[in-house]
Amino acid sequence: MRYLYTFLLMFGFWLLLSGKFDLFHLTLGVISSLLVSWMSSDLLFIDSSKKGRLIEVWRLILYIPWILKEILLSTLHVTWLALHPAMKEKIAPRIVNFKTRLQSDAARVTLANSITLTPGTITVRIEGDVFTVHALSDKVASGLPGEMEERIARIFTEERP
Amino acid sequence: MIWQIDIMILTLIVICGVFAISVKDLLGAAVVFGAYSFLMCLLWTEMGAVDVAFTEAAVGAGVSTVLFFAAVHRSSRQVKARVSGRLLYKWLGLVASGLMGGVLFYASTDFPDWADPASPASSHLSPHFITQTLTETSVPNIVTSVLADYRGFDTMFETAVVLTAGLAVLIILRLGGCRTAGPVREKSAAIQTAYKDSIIRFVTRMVVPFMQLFALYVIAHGHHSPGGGFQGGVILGASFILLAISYDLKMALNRINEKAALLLANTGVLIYAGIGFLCMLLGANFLDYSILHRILPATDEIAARSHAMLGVEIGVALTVMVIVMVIYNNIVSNGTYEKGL
Amino acid sequence: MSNFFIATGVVLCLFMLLALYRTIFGPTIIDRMMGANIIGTKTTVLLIIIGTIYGRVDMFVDIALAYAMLNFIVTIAASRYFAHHKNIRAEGYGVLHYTPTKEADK
Amino acid sequence: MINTLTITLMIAGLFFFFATTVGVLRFPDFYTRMHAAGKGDTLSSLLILVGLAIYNLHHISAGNILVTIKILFILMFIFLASPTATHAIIDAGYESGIKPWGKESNREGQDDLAD
Repeated sequence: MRYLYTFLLMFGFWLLLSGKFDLFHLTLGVISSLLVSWMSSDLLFIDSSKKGRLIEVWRLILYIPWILKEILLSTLHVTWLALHPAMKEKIAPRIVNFKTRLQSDAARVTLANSITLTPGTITVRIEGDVFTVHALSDKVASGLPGEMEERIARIFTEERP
Repeated sequence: MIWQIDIMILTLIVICGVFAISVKDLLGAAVVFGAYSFLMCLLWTEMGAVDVAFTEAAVGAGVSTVLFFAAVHRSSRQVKARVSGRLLYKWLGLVASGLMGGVLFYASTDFPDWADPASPASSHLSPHFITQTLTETSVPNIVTSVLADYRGFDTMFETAVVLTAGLAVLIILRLGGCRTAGPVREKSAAIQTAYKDSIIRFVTRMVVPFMQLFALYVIAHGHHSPGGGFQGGVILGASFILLAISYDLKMALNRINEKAALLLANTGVLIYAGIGFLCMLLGANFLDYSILHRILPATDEIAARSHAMLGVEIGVALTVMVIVMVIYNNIVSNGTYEKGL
Repeated sequence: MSNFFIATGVVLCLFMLLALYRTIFGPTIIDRMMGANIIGTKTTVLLIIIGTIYGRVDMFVDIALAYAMLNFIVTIAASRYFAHHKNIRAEGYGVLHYTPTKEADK
Repeated sequence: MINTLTITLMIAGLFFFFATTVGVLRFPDFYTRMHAAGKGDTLSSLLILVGLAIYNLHHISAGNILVTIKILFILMFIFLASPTATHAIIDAGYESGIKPWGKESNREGQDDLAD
């Protein structure tokens, strides 16, 4: 089953890349997609039995505007700090640990990358359930994980504990 | 050529070049050299040499930097300070290299201007390529047709050189005899096992299939856009290297083990030479593809050349992909295939 | 419009010079990696700007894509090096406590 | 109209790139520099590339739309890869035992588990 999914995804990607729709190039595309789905179909979809992937993708797309806003805020924050003459008084970097309740890899990676992209925080590592985060100041450190984990838990439909 | 950007990039490149030599920390030098390659590729694109830029991006900026890291990983990171020579010799060396540089600089004034239509290089052969390629081979990208058809002999031996390089790495690193009993057969841990750095692994998993498809696209569309067998092969090999880096070597070796890899590498060269011999068997010159229209269905002489070029590109891609992988796997594990980066 | 793109390219190069300072003078190897990563991302952007100036973005966009991918591989490879070697500076293996006041790395 | 939009986006991108590069030079240790590098890089590339993608739609044709999609694909890739690269570099630094810069008062409470 996952071969089929990978093949369809890859062929769609090929059509976007190629932009040539004559028979010869389409045949090459089919061959290439088959090759890739033979070589690495176990990478994209790990358990092919899982349902509701499309809904997750759709919710992820809806998540993008919010994260874009966060990136903008975060860069403004860093910009303000970087150009501030007394920058060293403004920042108080520290390392924070917190536990997450997200289970799946996809959700955790989304959370980690979102944390990296939001103001004043970078994910350093994930060990077991514990996220290690470097924060620029106490204020942002106390706000973790906060609203973001809620949102991501809703995307990946993980029930609350 | 856009001279404003040109000057800026050149300045950056010279700075990078000087410091890539003078940095004493070898890992740091590798990083600076990577930046140098990135900028070099930018310079090629900016001068309009798109295919060269693609090769530089794939080989120089991508794979060779990774190979440097692998080599530093297996050897030492420090430069041995060597106290050598008298001061006189150092001065002599400086004077000699300064003179040589001066002579080269003086000679560079004799070069024709950039893209000068009256220069010897572009007054004899180039007009033929530029005006006739499309009618003779029906391939819009002139560089591809020059490399794979007009100068096909050259490219065939380049592929052979790549194969030889891979074999040389194998021979040198295995001098003490094969340290493992044949190719690794044990499975690596399952993909979904929770690792410590699950972020990198997850992103790798998502990225690698797209990378492989992109590489295949580059190979298949060498006729129409920059790229071709060599660049696509390197990107394919790089995707396996990425797997080997972020998981472990066994992950990559489970997909293509050493035996299969070397078989594929030789098959690549064989495809290239085989197409050449096929032409001979049909009664034409070696690598004269136009004769192939007799056995390829539904083609005339021009289309046969185009299709044969695609076959040749696939051969090149196979060899290059596998050799890049073999070189990385051997350098990073010192020839034992046990632990990667 | 073309002049604006050229100016953008030149300004980008100037800022890359700033990032290059970190790449060259460190002080730690990780600062160099950071600088190289910035340069890599910005060359991707610059490639597309050059493509726009020439009016042939369709040719340059493939290279830029390959570039972004390979930049990613290089960064991952460089960072994985430290999973095996904990030495952050070239001299004095095992220097663990790094103080930012020590700037010299020559 | 399209030109104004492109120019605005690209100048904003350049500004953020400049500011964060200054941050990369000025911040006291590499963790804080990484904040500047990772975020500024992502956003400034994003803005400039979106500007170019919009400019590319000047003459609407099938080829141009495909090119725009490809630029957006590069964007998506940067979006995915840039935070990951940031994380990889900062993890490498943490692994090799660099202590983060901080005022003395913050040094103690580093290992508290706030869940």
